[in-house]
Amino acid sequence: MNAHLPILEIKNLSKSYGAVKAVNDVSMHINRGEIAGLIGPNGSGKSTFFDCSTGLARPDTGKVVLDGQDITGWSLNRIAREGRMLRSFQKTVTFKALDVEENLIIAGQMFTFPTLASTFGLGKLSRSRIAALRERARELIKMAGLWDVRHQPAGNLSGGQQKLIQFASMLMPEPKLILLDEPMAGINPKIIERVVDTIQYANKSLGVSFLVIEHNIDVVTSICQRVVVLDQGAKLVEGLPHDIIQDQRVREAYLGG
Amino acid sequence: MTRTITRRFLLVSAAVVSTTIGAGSMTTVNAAETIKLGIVAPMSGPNARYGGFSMHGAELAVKDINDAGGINGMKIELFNADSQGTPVEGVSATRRLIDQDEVSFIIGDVSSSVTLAMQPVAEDAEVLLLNAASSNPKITYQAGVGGFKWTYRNYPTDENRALVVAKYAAEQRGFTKFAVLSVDSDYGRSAVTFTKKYLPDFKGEILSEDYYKEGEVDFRSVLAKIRDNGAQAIIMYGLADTTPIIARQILELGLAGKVTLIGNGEFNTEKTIKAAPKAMEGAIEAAAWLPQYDSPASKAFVEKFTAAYNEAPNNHAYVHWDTVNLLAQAIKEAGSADKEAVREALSKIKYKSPVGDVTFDDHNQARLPMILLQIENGKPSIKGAYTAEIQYPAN
Amino acid sequence: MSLTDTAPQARRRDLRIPLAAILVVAALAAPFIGTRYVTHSLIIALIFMLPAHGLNLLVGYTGLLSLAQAAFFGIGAYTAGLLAVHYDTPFYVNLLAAGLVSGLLALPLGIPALRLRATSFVMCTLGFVIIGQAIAKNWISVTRGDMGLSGIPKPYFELGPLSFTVTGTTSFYYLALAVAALGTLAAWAIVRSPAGRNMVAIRENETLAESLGVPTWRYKLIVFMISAAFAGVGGSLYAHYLTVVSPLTFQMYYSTTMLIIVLGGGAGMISGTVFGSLLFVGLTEALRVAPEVRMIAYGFCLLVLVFWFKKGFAPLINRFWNAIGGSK
Amino acid sequence: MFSTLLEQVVNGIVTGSVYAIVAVGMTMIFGVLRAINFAHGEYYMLGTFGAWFATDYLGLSYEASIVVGVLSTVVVAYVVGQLVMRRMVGAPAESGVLATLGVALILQNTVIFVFGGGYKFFSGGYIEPVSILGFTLAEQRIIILVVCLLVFVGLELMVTYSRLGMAMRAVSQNVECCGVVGIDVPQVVLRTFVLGAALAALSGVLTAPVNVSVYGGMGELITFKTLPIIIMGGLGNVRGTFVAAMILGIAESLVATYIGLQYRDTVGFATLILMLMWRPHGLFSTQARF
Repeated sequence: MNAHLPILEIKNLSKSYGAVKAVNDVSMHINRGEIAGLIGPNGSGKSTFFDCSTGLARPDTGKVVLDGQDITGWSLNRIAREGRMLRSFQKTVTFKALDVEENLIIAGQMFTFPTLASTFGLGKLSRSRIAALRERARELIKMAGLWDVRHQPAGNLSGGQQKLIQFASMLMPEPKLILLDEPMAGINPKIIERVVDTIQYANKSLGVSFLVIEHNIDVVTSICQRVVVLDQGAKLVEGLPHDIIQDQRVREAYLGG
Repeated sequence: MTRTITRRFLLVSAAVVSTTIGAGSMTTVNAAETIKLGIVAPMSGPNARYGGFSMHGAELAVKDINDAGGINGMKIELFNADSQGTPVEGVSATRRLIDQDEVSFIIGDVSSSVTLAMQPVAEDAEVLLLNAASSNPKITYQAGVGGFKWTYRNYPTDENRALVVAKYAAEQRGFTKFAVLSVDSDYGRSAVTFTKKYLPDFKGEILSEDYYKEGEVDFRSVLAKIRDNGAQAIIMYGLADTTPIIARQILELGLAGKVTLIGNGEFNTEKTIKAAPKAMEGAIEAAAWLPQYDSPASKAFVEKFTAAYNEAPNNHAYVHWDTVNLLAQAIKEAGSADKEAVREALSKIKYKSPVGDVTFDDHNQARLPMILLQIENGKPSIKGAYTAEIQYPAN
Repeated sequence: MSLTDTAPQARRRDLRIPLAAILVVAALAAPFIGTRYVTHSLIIALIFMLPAHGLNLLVGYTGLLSLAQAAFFGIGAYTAGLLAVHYDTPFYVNLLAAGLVSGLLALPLGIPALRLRATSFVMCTLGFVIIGQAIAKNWISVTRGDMGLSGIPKPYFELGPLSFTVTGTTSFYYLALAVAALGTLAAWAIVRSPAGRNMVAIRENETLAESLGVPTWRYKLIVFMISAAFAGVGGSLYAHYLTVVSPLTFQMYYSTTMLIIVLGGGAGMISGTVFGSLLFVGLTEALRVAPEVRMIAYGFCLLVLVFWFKKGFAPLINRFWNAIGGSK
Repeated sequence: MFSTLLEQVVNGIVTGSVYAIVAVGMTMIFGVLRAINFAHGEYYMLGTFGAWFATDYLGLSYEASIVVGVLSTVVVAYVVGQLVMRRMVGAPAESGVLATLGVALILQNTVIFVFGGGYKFFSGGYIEPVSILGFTLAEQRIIILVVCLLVFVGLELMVTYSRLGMAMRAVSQNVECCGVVGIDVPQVVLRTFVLGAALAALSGVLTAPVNVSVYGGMGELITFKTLPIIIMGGLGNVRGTFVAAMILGIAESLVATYIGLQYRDTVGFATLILMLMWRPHGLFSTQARF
């Protein structure tokens, strides 16, 4: 693994749904240790781009290279498990019936027990590894400020708290890269701060790279080191956050969109 | 919330437990003076259409015997148990009759696979199992000298039936081209297997072979095929309630008078013939019994049954009625209701059934007269009664 | 009066161990307490417990509603029956073969079926039962068609000097108890393993599980196979106990029975399935007091279950278990 | 050769008509309730029993017995709808399976309990054969065919133009939104359910003269025939159900003719599984196209 290479490189990605070209020949990269932003008006193809990069959808053409490895066509779970690239969803999702601790343990499991057989308890004795998993889950719960509710079913908690569970979950497997789909959507400002803190902590202390889709321009400018703008399925501009918000084309795209 | 749910839970479990225990403690006091007889039959679900008649037949016989003062002064107490036509339920029903109700005699079941599963249970408990409606040859292959000492069958096997029908159809009616349309069950399949064994002797050939599933109502496709292949007779070992459907569809396809039904499936009842008189004309059937059978005992049975249940008895009703009477005579001859003694008596019995004498062979299979009839002018006309020894395969 | 608020706080003791001990003793002594009819009913409960455990893994843990259980039950019954009748193999061979054959057949059946969603999947699994019956009826050279396989010999073990045959209801009860206990243990081990947690994750939210690296497709397939193997093992007990296997083994009635056990006991709980099979058999047998209205009453019980005990009896068992657990 | 084929296709269409009338009710119920009704065939049975009772006990004409059969089923369906189906709005699939199985057991075995388990003969109807295209059919079958077409035309109109029809479409699209726009979802479920049961009963009464045998367990078989149809037709899709019923009817007829009658009951599920492998989402869109 070459430290100078980008952690993720997407080359000429295209995806059509019927006659609609949702993503048209988009290339971008994320540097190691970077927090990159992806913005664009509604319907500009951000989510499709995300889905195609993370294996939830299959791109028509193009290549996705993660840490020097071609992962085009890998399934979502394989990318997460073997590539350690995780993604969130626009809608907050947790395992609602399970408590916070279980949520986090599940998130870490496939990385502690990478083969199917080992999850069934075949092979090496796994009790100590489960204990380690639980230990890590508790640390992250503390960090996310969810300690008091750790035995509550996730579904009983507020939207913001569930969002935090989601973040904490994604940190369980010691990921290389996290793709966030509108992490600030529909949560109150207090939690926004908390989420921003968590992202920055993960980035600085744990060395996780990020790609963030976000509509909240303040958040984008405060955390992202570089921003890519999509419009009508194609890449419009790429640059530093404060340059981008001043860019005429970007303004037109948003207003005209 | 906690309280109510817990209370509800306790209530339900208490109800379940108490009914189970309650049922268990229902042992009758004067056990010595009653003969306990259990009936296992399908009483719920789709197969209830057979079980209902069985139960009524047995009930009627028990009532008559008890009204006449019982057997040597002993009354018969009847227990019924639902088999739903499935082996698991049948075995549970049998177990319950034996252990909870403490019956010494069981009559059942209609479905052969249920009877086969009941056999080892009865054998193990040394309870006399009389079968009155299953035709699977295996039941008596493995009974008597074949193994199960406590199983008896008072019902004809398919082999005799198949032979009688094939012989008559070929020799008296001159049929040589046959089509098979029988029920897809051990009864239909084995009767046809036996027919195939005998047909070459009569220069007969089978042009097409179809089996219908229980509850089938659409025979037009098969009948059209039979119309086109030119068969003279349809070999039908079927279910009683399907015969009128097939007869009507024969009529519908304009086949009436061109093709004749032969086999078994209550061709002879008034209602069946009325459903499609033209199609039923000339049909040949080998039956263990028919309602029009001209004997005082049989006529009295039909009359009483119709009066009691508001519907005419069918074959299942008759065989169960008859089997209760057979058992009663065996008990009378044994002089006691002791199972062992009754079993001895049954093996040696010469029972006068309404259709003729019944004896048992060394496989505990009844030698029953098979009545051959032909529908003539909308009425069954009896062409003879045949009894044949069953040949058992060498084990 | 509720069990939770009877004993005063200070005097609470953990009654779980004594209760568990009593239950174990009761299970072992059952044949000597009740009549043979009771023993028989318990055997039926134990036989159905195995496919129900399998179904619980599928419905309760992985969230896949399946009616195919009777098909695999039937396949297991035929496998064990055919081996016993034709090759006179010892019981454990039949049992393992039944589980293996059912489990392996679930692979080609599961691959197309598991691609389907919700209702289509349910109907597809029901189709397996219907088609299984048609095969059992028409593949006469192997299954003997409607004649069925009868006279399946009593289970025997061939362990050198320790060879013995299981005869009689009581002995069979212990055999069934041992198999069911092992099955329960296996099911318990599965749900307690990380795999069990992954199954629950799939039930709760398949896409989220997928995004966290859980290979959901492979899990579903494996659980489908395991559940079939459980059904197959149950089928082998069934074949040996009833001594007859006929195409009737493939019927929706058995599939729904297993579903009722799982849902009635409480889906997603091992103890729920154990309790459910006892409850179900207890109920159907208790209703025999009135044969004429038995199935009507049974139908009403199903409605009561659906509307008043939505989660089955599992929450009650849990609460009871915790209530007697004493104060910390 | 060709005439045999044509005859079998016509046979299949007649059989398909019977299935279609039963299945369309089931599929509409699925559309609004998202639950498979395992008791649907029981309403077919109830209709037949009602008509049998009317002709046999009350001595009414066949025409009058159609009315008695359908109305008595409507009454039963209304009670079941009030007590059970209404309460199943939003319930998980498992509950739906158990509750409708419970209803099936109750209905079937109550009829057996009241009328006795034995089979009855249905007399009445128009069973005389008529000749068309060189082969013969019972008049009753032509009636079935005509009624089936009328039912489907009527349903199309009702679903498109009537208030209930529009409400049904709305409920099947999105249950949550209905509450907001003031549609009483349980009421729509109840009405759809009663309508579906009435159609099943109508199908039962119409086929009684040609099927002759009447017994408590007859509904179960119809339920099993219709289950694959409603899946193939795209759950909740009325036109799709019609086409699927015809396909199944014809396929059954051809299998019975050229392969063997014993495989007939397997055709439905076998076709279904093959179709699902080819198109996992059904032949027709599940988006309720009422």
